[in-house]
Amino acid sequence: MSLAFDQVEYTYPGTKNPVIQGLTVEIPIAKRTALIGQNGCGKTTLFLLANGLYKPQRGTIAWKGQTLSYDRRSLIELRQKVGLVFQNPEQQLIASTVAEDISYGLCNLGWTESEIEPAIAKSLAEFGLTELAHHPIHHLSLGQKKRVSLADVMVLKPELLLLDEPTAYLDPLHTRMLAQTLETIHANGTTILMATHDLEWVYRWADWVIVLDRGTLALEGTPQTVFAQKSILDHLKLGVPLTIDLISLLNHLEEQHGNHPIIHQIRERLHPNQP
Amino acid sequence: MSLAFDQVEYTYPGTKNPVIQGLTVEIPIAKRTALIGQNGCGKTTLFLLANGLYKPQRGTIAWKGQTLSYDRRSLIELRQKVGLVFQNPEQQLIASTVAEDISYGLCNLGWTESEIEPAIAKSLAEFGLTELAHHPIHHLSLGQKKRVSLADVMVLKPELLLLDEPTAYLDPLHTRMLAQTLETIHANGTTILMATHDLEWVYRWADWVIVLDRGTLALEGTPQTVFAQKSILDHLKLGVPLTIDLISLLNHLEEQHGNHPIIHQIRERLHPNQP
Amino acid sequence: MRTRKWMSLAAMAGLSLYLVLGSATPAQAMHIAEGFLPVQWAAFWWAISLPFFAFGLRSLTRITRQNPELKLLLALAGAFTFVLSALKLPSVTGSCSHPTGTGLGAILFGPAVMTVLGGLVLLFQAVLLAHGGLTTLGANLFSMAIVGPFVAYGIYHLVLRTGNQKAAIFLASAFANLLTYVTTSIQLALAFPAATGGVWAAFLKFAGIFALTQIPLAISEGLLTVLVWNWLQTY
Amino acid sequence: MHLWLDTLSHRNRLRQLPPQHKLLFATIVLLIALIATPIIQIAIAIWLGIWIVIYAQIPCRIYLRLLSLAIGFWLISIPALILGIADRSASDAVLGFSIGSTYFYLSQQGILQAVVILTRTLSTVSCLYFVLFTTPFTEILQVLKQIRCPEVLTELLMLMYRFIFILLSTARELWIAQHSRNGYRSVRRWFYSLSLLISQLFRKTMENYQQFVLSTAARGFNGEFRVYSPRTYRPSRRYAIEASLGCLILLLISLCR
Repeated sequence: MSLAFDQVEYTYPGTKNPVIQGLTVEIPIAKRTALIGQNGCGKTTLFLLANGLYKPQRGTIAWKGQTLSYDRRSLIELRQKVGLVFQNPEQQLIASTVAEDISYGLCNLGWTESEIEPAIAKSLAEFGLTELAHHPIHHLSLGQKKRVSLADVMVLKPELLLLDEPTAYLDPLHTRMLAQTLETIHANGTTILMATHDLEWVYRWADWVIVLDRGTLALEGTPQTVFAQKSILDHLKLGVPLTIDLISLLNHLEEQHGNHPIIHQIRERLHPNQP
Repeated sequence: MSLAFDQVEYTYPGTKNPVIQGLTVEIPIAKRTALIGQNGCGKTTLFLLANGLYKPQRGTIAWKGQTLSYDRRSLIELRQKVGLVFQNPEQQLIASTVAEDISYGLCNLGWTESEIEPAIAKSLAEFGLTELAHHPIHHLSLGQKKRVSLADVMVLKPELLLLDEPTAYLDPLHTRMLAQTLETIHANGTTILMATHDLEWVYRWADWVIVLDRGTLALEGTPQTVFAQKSILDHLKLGVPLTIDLISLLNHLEEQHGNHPIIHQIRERLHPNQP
Repeated sequence: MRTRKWMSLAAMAGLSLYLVLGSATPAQAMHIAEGFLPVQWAAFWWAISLPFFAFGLRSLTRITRQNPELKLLLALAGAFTFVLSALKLPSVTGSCSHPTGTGLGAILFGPAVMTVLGGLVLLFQAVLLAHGGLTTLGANLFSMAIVGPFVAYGIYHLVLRTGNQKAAIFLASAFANLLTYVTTSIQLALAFPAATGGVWAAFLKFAGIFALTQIPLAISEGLLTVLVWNWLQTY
Repeated sequence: MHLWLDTLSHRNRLRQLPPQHKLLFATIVLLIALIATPIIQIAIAIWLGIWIVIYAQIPCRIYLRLLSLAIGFWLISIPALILGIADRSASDAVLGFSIGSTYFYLSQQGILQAVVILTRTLSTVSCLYFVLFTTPFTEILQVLKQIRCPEVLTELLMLMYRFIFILLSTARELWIAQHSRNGYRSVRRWFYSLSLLISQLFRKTMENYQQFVLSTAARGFNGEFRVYSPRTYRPSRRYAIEASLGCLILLLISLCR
């Protein structure tokens, strides 16, 4: 596994109830993992813990088997391996132009100019930002800002990428573009953990699903096994995606009518990518 | 109709290209109308124009047949009839507690305390906020903030309610709760115009759909007629909701196989609310 | 008869042109415009202001070295001040102007740090809004980022001894605003003394003209700062 | 509240020239303008007006509007400069009348001063506006770094530039949302609404602070806000020749007078 939480508890200073309580979960390596749950179930806190930005009051977090020690050096190392893209790009971008913003993480690592320059050029090209390189951040659209915030983190070549609701406010086109970008990132071997409310997306995209409920692990598994637990998901007020609903109906119908061509054709429509 | 745009053009000061160009569209009265389109197609600008917050450089906007004159008095009147709930409650909530925030609009209209008090109590009860009345806004969860931002506007009893992507960042439970609230508002005779990217929601919720493309009207009609224009929607990079896709498949299969019970059952699952 | 009619028409046209062009200006009335001061006075005020700025910079460097995250806070505070200065305030004369926000800043961050922040804010006002100028930056720095904050800080702590915090905040921010404009008038009077009556006569004239807009504004800023402070208390 | 100067500076036709050249040019002309005679100052204002409106393609209307801002300040100072009040009569009175024992007059020295100030303002303001219209702040910042401005200042300037636009858009959003609920209707509500807006803006500023502490730490913040800007520029020989020849001529005329 890449990142492992063991009995982690975190309470925000000044509040009573822990946001994360006794959470034990592992992020499987090189997979597309989706994190789902109610608003306020602790998704964002989990990300901040995973990046070493918060220190749990109880329990331990381990990166590749090594428990985090929270000293400066190990934190810097962790944050290179674990990249975090925040929900709101407005609160992540700090420099005055796109290229400068992408260079920030590299400058922090002490890279020299001759090393930084090609890395930025490559990253700009990868995320389709080359033409915007010298534009000020405040001239960008939301979709562009989101791309910059992703490029910011990917330029550091993290092994685990944490994404906090990247599709919110995005139209279908930009959502598809994001999906393509993530596909490339995944193909290059980066582990991805994404928090989202879009269950249809989870079903189509994820290899692994983690369901949080009030700071604890409610369910985990492949989308098929997780979404098969309809009663639990209904109890958590999450429900299941329409596709899953239809597939279970189709399975049911198949038992009655056998493998009818209608069932076959509808199944195919629901899984356009599978043979 | 309630609100009518006639050949409206709007360009942001300091920019070259108009965001809204030659837009002619009417918002049908007492209906649930959805507004869809790419990011940057002018949805938010249309809302600000509808509320009289921006003044078009060309063309006219009319409320119930009366052209807006943009003098102080008529604007105050318009903003009472046309309520606008912003995309992000963070940009709308202004006072320190829930009750104060809901009273803000009424105070601006010059209501006396004895008039305001019962109105607020009623509004708090309607939106399930009574217990939170004196809570500071910044302690609320996102779902609660969104409810307050809706109560803010509904307390003014608008005839037309404009909603800018109300479901963004909301989990399935809160999305369902929002749908119920909107159902009550609709049942009381308020016209609703909602901008959203969730096509599945549009299909299930709307009576009327308006599709914007780069500031002009691309399509309008009932969800059935609009989503039947698959090639146009694909060209606009919007696509159609999965349900529509399946229904057209079912229609196609029906031609081949006749009204098979499988088709009937799947159809029923896709339209759980219809007999 | 005819000439008198023409004269009065011309006078009216001149006056209205004056009012139209002049009314846009109170928003930046406290900034001495670029090129307004003769070279020697521009240089003089630079020379006076720089030591204060350097002193502020030293204490700022010391604080941020201990706690580098503070740079984010200071930059945000500076941006906040800038945005406040871009907001419009209704004044009694009917024209609009802005709160300077230096009073609040000085109370929250201390006057030395506010001098540096004020300097950066003035630079942004020159670059993004074309308020003030570069040669006159020294003079504007003195009136707005040195006199303003130090006066606010001093008055706040003096009045606070009486135990009335609201009065302290009102007086601090109102007087910071007021003394900024008095300083600007002094700077202009020193540069352009009247032929008869000298610097003092010139000061009275400049102060008299700016008083029209600045006294109501100073009061407005005082009241507004108290309102904001009240809100911050409840939060 | 729209910072159109910033927008225009990113779009002007002299954008590709190295910012160092533009700043140097403006500084030299500014220094000449400070010591030159009124006629040369007017010539400078016209010459730089050509640079701004024709070479940089800044709309004339916008340039004139900005010029009127500087002239406005000059106008409201005129009464203080040219009107005088004295006990009896004044030596440099051009025109005057007395009411009782007070003598009101137009001062000759004041009128001269007003003219001198006007031409100086026009010429130096043109230099300033040339920089504002042709050099985006991001590039001014790069030059500041090159000339070894203290690092803490350039860091603060970079962050402030970004934060100004964040807070400005927050303020604009709140302002619009308040208007949609009829805030700012009367003077009293105006005051109340503005105080709410400032307070909310302050709270958002603090929220942004907490978020930026987290997001910069996540990107490996090590105590400094250093970034690298790989921008390359295209110097133009035609503009360089016009600039240096012009400066030379102005300087010669000023010195040989």
